[in-house]
Amino acid sequence: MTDLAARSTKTQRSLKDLDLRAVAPFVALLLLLILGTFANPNFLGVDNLLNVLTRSAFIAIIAIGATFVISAGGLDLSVGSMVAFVASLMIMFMNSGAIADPALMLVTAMVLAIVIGAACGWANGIITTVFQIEPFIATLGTMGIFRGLTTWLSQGGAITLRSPDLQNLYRPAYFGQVLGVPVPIIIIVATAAIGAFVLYRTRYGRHVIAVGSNEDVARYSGISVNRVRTVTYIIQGLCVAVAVLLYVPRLGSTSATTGTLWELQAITAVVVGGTALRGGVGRIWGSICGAFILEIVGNIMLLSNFISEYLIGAIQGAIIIIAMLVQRSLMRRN
Amino acid sequence: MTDLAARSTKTQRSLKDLDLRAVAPFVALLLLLILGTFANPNFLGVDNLLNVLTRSAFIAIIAIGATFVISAGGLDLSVGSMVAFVASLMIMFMNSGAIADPALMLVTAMVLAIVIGAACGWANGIITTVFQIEPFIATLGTMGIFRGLTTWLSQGGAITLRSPDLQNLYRPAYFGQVLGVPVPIIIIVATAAIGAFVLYRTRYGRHVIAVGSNEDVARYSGISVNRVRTVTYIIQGLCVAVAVLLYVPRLGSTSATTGTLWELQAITAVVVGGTALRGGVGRIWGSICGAFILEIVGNIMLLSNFISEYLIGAIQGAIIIIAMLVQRSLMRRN
Amino acid sequence: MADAAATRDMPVMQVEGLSKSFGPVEVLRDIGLSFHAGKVHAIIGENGAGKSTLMKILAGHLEPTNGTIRIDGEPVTFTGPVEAEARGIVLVHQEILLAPDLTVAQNLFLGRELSNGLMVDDRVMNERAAKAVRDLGVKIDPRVVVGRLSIAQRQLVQIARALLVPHRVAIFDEPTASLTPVETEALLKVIDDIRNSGIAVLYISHRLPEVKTIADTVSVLRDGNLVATHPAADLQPVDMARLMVGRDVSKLYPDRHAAATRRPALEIEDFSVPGYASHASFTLGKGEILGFAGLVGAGRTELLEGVVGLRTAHGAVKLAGKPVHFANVHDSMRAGIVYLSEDRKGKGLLLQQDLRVNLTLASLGRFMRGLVIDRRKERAALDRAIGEFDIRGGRKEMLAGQLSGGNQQKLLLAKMMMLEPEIVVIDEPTRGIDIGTKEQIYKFIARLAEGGKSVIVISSEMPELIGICDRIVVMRAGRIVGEVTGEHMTENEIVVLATGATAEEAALVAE
Amino acid sequence: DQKFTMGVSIPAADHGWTAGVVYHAERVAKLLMAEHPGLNVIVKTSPDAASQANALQDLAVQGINALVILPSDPDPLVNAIKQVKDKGAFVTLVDRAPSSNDDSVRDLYVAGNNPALGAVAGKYIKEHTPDAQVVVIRGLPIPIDQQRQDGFDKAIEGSNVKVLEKQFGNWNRDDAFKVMQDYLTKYPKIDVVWCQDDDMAVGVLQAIEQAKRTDIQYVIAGAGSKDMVKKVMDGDKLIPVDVLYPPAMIGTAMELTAANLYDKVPVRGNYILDATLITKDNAKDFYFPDSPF
Ligand SMILES: Nc1ncnc2c1ncn2[C@@H]1O[C@H](COP(=O)(O)OP(=O)(O)OP(=O)(O)O)[C@@H](O)[C@H]1O
Ligand SMILES: Nc1ncnc2c1ncn2[C@@H]1O[C@H](COP(=O)(O)OP(=O)(O)OP(=O)(O)O)[C@@H](O)[C@H]1O
Ligand SMILES: [Mg+2]
Ligand SMILES: [Mg+2]
Repeated sequence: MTDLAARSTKTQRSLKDLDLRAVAPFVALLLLLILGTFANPNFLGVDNLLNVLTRSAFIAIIAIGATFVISAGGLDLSVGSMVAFVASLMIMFMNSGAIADPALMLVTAMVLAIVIGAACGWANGIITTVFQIEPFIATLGTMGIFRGLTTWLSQGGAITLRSPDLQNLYRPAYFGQVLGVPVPIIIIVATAAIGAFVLYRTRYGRHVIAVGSNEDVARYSGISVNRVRTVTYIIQGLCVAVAVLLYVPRLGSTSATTGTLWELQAITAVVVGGTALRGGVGRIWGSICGAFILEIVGNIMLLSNFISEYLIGAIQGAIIIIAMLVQRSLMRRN
Repeated sequence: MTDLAARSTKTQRSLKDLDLRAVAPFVALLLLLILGTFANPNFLGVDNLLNVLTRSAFIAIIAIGATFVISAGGLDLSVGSMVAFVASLMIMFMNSGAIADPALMLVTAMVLAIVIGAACGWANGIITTVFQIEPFIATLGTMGIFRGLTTWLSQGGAITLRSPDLQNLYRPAYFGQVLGVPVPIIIIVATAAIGAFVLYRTRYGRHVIAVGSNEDVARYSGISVNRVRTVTYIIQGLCVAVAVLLYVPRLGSTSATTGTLWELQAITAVVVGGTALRGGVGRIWGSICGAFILEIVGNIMLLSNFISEYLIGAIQGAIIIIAMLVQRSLMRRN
Repeated sequence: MADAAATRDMPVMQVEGLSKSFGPVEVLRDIGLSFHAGKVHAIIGENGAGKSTLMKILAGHLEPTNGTIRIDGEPVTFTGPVEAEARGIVLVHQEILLAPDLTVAQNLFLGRELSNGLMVDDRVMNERAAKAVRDLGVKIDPRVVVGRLSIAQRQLVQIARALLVPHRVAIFDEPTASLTPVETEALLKVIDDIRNSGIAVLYISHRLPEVKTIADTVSVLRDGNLVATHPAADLQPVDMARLMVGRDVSKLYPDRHAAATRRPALEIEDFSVPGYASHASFTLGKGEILGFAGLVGAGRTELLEGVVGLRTAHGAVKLAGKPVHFANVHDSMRAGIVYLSEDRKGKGLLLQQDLRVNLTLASLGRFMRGLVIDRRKERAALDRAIGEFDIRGGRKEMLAGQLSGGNQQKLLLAKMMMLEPEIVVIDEPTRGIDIGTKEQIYKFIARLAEGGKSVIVISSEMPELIGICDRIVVMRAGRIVGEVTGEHMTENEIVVLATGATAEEAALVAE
Repeated sequence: DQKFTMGVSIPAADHGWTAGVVYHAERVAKLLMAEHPGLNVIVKTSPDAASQANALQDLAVQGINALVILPSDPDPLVNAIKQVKDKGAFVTLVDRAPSSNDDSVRDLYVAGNNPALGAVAGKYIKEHTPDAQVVVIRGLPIPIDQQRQDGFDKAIEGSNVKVLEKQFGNWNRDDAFKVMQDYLTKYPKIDVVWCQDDDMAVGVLQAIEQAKRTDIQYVIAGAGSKDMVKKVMDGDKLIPVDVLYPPAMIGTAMELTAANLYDKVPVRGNYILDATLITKDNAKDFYFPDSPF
């Protein structure tokens, strides 16, 4: 009887199948790169590509957190305003002069940002899980709350890092390079690697996928669904904080409009990267690729000089749809 | 033998339970009304309430369409920019002077708006169903496209209805009253009644719920899932067009900012009204109630004297979360 | 039985040279069968033999890779189930295929709503739905949303839905798997009526006595091949089992060393699950196999879900004499109790994930190497589980949802056993399981008990409870109404307790 | 003629005034390129500060000799502007000044006068309706809005003019309509509305008309859109004046920058345009019927 069970396993085919899904966003990226070279000869320059990768850092890092939230069947619309909120508090703390030594001040401020980010994420998690409010509405609510608090903190104006010492000390965190690679790119890769490790290799990551696939099955398997979901929101908060750590040295200032619509961009990056919004699938590297795609679309628009600036939005929209079409047709081919 | 097997199912319990769900948003509305009377004595005045109801018309009418889309398991993020697009085309047509007679011109323009709205919705439907792109991304793409086209049409500025004749003729469509009831309120009720009839009483409405509840079952039952979904997007487009018919006479002009974030408001109204984002449940009257709730929250903020203008966003966010909490606790009580 | 129906020589439906592959895996090979009006044709076979696949092909849900289907001698190809239904072929699926948010009546008439003018006529549909369900011997309010029904009730709704279509061939894929004897009896009566009205019935079941009762012809599938077709009269259940499994299945139920210790492993006192079960008290001895009998809706599932912390409940729970409280199922798992849900698709397995992920989901702690999940160890465990539980599928990388129903059950069993529990609660352990595997599962349960573990079996199959349990608790309408042991463990006594009927009425049912 | 490239970075046309900026930038770009055959002007629009920083990088990649920038939000863009300047480009900053607006950031600063926009409106109200009860509709909570508000507050300081309330109308007509409706509900007597922006005035006027309120004496908006200038010209009672804050300043800045490139008139430092009060008398000077704004 048992020998019947030992049938041939066709590993190859299933791997190919799987790969194609994971590879699809990268193919879309490649097509865009080719398109870009036609738009402007400078496009494929190292400088330009490094620029684009570097500035995709915010969305890419936020998208890593969003991948966790979405794979677990959640959604977080508050990340954009969370960036503004965390960044504002961080700059206000640095402006407070509570610590005299600039280096110590900077480190404390960074830790503070991380703690606040985690706390904001935790709040989102609790509202959606314990109070069982649809993530869409819950995080739309906290989006309003974070944005409102930021406006209030800034009294409608900007919050700007005042100390030039701190500014100079902190600047390299965004503008610096290590072995010719801009720091933000290193941070993207490092964050994604950690994210991928947690999602694919650890028990918690397996639980995330289980919860996103079928909440009941997860619960009946002894997984604390609420805890797993809440932690995905905390991870999202941490990723937002990491993005803030890069954002503050870049612009040195925030206002009530910082990070508007980043939530939509992050979610778009995640979906373009192959993660399904219904949960149960998570592709960290795909999300990074999605963030690159979004940034490159904008870059091509800017570099190509034949598109009316009024139409940029329309063409960006069209390109995203086409990128998804490329993906779909690749997947269906398999 | 047969009678042995025949055991009573708990019908009563489930029916009562159902009612409570449908009633919950109205309870939240009631609580808000009570809150409002504390905020300002003018709040409960007929004038103020009529104002609030009247201006909720756009979101309410769009939310009716969104209820169809969402119950069928879809999502439409493009409605806000669709409003801008359809309204711009409508005004441009009226400015073109193609028809001399104002009344005939107005009627033709209205028909045109409806046709364009339906066409935009149809486009959304085709992209999500035939090309199978996640609604979130597909309609985010068309949102960019409609917005971009509007910006391009208006060259970034405003498109204003020029003919004073037409303006005067059309004005009552928003500002007029019938037996003391503002026209927009009548239109809300009429559209909702039609929507409710279609969703609850017709075969098509039944199919919408079935598709949202379980796509496979719907397909096996001989329902053309793609067709049903596409039609929900067309209905959404029609509702957007109806909203435009009310919008144009109000300010007589559109700009690139017309309708920004209306999609989030419409979806919020739908969810606050008790429709689940996963599909399979649709509550037309709940969505209308949700739109009222959103508008009343803003109204209370403005009428109350103790809130800093910087904090309004934060408090709106908090109130929406609380409204959902009220709902949830009512439902869980059952 | 068969001669009561009209017999015609011309088969209503025929298949010739039919085969089906999923990718490289061939699950049906060169099947040739004919089905006649007024006959019940049973298809039996082990889990994964290809029965459901064959039925899905007949009903237009799947396309055959090769072969022809003929209706009234004329070859047909279906573009989908709707077209098959139009030709009079209806299929009651093994899985529940209903829209959970619609009411019973709305589901019954989905895609073929009755309308007066523009409006759907809910009043008439509700009436007709009520009647259709009543004809199956149950009373379900047609206005109730299907998501609120128990699995058994959903199964009945599904049957009612199929039978509402004018049909010439009615296919039932394990319709009785989640039904209790009472409902089974009623359903078999319905099928008999259908046959007598000149319909060709195809019937799949793992309950061989049932097959013996109802079928005119029996075909046996083994591993995708048609191995035999015989008149039912010529076959006894034992013969059927032998044809299916390819060996003798002489004794289904294992010998029990009756001497279970009376030392209590689990004591439940005055335990209530609001809305479902109230004031339940029972004790499970160490090394004991305790059965739970009752009709559908008796609240057995909910009571035990309450005990393991899956539902809000109150009452006293003692584990090996010590009072415990399980706030959630994680607590009870750590305390050594596992619960296997009856709803293996909805609550047991992640259908979109592969076998390995499913197998280790509840016991990942055992597969950690530091922070990392040891995939090699997982794969080794999967190999072992495939052997031990005889899980049959095409390849190890397949998704759990692609396993046949019975093999899903085995995978769920394997998944929970990974936790090496002290107390196992199995809800409907052999629902949809073939007879060979059943034997294995019984043996497995008996071995657990012999190894000092305690087992609670909730089952709607009374012979199974009687065959393997030391003691049977009977529930009715959320209350424990009695307990039978020893020679009192007869279907008769259980039915008396379960229904509250008189002994004579019960005898009729249990006969 | 020498070959030069001038990059122009401006906010996307997300409301009337910025649309005017885009219009004038395009208009002047064409003029300049016709005037100097060697000059290439690249105009880029961005929806927010972060993407404008990206746009600056992209312009820098294409190699520019001069940058004219109207930042959507000045402080966050300082670093990005400095980067361009450090590469040797001539930088002209338009309209919106960061907190430290000095030579390290830009070579030339061309601006409308935001505080003055508020101050002129405040002064007009103080002079014409000394005891007015005023409601204020602000724009978005960003610094220029704050500067206008501060200018206004300073101008009416010590007078009898009373501000009943301030709320944000997001430079959006629909939001301004709502805010005004609620003001009208809340306050039985309003003398003057200061709504800071012509776009929002459209909504305000409709709300007043709908309520049929006669207590409102006039509305002061600002910017100088063609619709509002027309109303001033026609002697509309509710719009007696408008405060100029011309989107055409971007054109001025581009012309000055081109002049710098071709060494005609080296201009550095500050170049502040007045917040002129548009009245019936001078309105025709500020009326551009072809502009989208
Ligand atoms: N979609 C699919 N993809 C791959 N393999 C599949 C798929 N569906 C079924 N199979 C395989 O086909 C074989 C036959 O499955 P089928 O469901 O027909 O078995 P069955 O005889 O009905 O078994 P059971 O008694 O357990 O219901 C199984 O090995 C199953 O794993
Ligand atoms: N989600 C639900 N909401 C309300 N009632 C429900 C729900 N699910 C099931 N019920 C009802 O609860 C009762 C008990 O359910 P169930 O049939 O699962 O009991 P059971 O004793 O486990 O029976 P079996 O094991 O034979 O299926 C039934 O009357 C059923 O209709
Ligand atoms: Mg089967
Ligand atoms: Mg049960």
